[in-house]
Amino acid sequence: MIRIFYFAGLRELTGTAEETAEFTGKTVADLMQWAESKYPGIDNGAVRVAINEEYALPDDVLGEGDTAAFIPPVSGG
Amino acid sequence: MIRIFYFAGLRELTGTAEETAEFTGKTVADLMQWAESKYPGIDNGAVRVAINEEYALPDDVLGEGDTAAFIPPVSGG
Amino acid sequence: MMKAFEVVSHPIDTQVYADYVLRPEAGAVTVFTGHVREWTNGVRTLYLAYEAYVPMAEKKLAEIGQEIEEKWPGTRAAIAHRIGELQIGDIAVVIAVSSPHRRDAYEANEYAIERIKEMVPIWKKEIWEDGEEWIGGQKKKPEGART
Amino acid sequence: MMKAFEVVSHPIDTQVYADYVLRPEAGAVTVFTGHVREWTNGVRTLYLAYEAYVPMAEKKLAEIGQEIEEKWPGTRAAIAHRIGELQIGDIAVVIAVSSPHRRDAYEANEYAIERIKEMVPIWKKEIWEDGEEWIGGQKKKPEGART
Repeated sequence: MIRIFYFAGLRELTGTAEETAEFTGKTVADLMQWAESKYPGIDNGAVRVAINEEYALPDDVLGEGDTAAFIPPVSGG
Repeated sequence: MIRIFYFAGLRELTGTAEETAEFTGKTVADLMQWAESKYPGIDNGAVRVAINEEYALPDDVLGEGDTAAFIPPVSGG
Repeated sequence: MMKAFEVVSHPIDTQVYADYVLRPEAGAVTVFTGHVREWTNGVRTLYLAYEAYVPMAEKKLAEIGQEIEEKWPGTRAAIAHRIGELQIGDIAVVIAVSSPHRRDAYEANEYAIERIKEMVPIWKKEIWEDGEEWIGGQKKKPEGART
Repeated sequence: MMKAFEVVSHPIDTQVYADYVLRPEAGAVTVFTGHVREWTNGVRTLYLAYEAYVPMAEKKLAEIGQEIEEKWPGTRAAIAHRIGELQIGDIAVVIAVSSPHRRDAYEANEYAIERIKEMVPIWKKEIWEDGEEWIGGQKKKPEGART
């Protein structure tokens, strides 16, 4: 199982801040595809995924207990 | 009569912070020449003269009651 | 006790961060504060709401601090970003940088705010009289050439 | 009551100047502080003594403020310089600049310190263990190219 976080506009799109799913051994690309089918529009080309608080690449593989976060374009400052 | 101020290293060179002298109608260049003969070394090429709190040119003419100041290279900040 | 790179939910006291970076060898300190502005492109903001992925944001702020100390040796930095509801004039972010010489303190400070806007997971929602919107992708807005 | 451009003989409270420049349309505030440094070119400073031609210095500081508001419209500036004996770490000068956008706040602030070092009649004497000297002509030292 992994934990998945949604922030800002994506939290409003998904209607949830956090959920868990079975993605151990799968890739970030798989996760994105799953999210897009569950929450159409989330994969809008501007969203990044972080694994365990580091930006991840599409081919990165998720491990048991990992934390994934969908990061929309940031606007701090 | 005009008032003449000396600051920082020039005050230490002249041994005085302030004096008065008869320069009404004369130029800044005249004042500098007088100061150099009274305090050798004061006209070292780096000193500026201010009249009434504005930097002055050598040809500027002093008026009665003016304030002249010998300004060594500044080092504020 | 403050952390040198932190996300906070209380008003920011800039002095804490300026004091943190000061050392006997530092001749220059720059403190940048980003404030909630009332007007942006002709639209009046009532207030802002900031949200962060806090642990990742603090990690990324610390990374920016490390980048700065590598790029400008002898500097020291501290950064804090506030989250929650902020009113007009409130400080959203503070960046303090000290260095022996002033140029580095300016350059490193400006570098920090640019990097924050690129990669620190913090989001701003603008609330206007007639609506609200999460702001994103700000770094794509033209801001003049980098020096 | 502070003046926006002043020479003071007491410790500088930076908040006063930061508050002065803040307005609802200002999204960015930069505060630069110049501090007494312990080591300069390998020589240990015990303390500094600053002297100013006070009325002219305040006039010149105000002129710098005007130059800034003309060069970077929408900015507001405040500057204070301290005179007298200063210890290591003490603030000698504070420059606060606010502007709608951050780039102007950085640029205008750095412009101010360069101008102060060029033309404001304030002088620094360094006191070391084995002597003392009035410092002058600092702007001729290489500091890297102006941006």
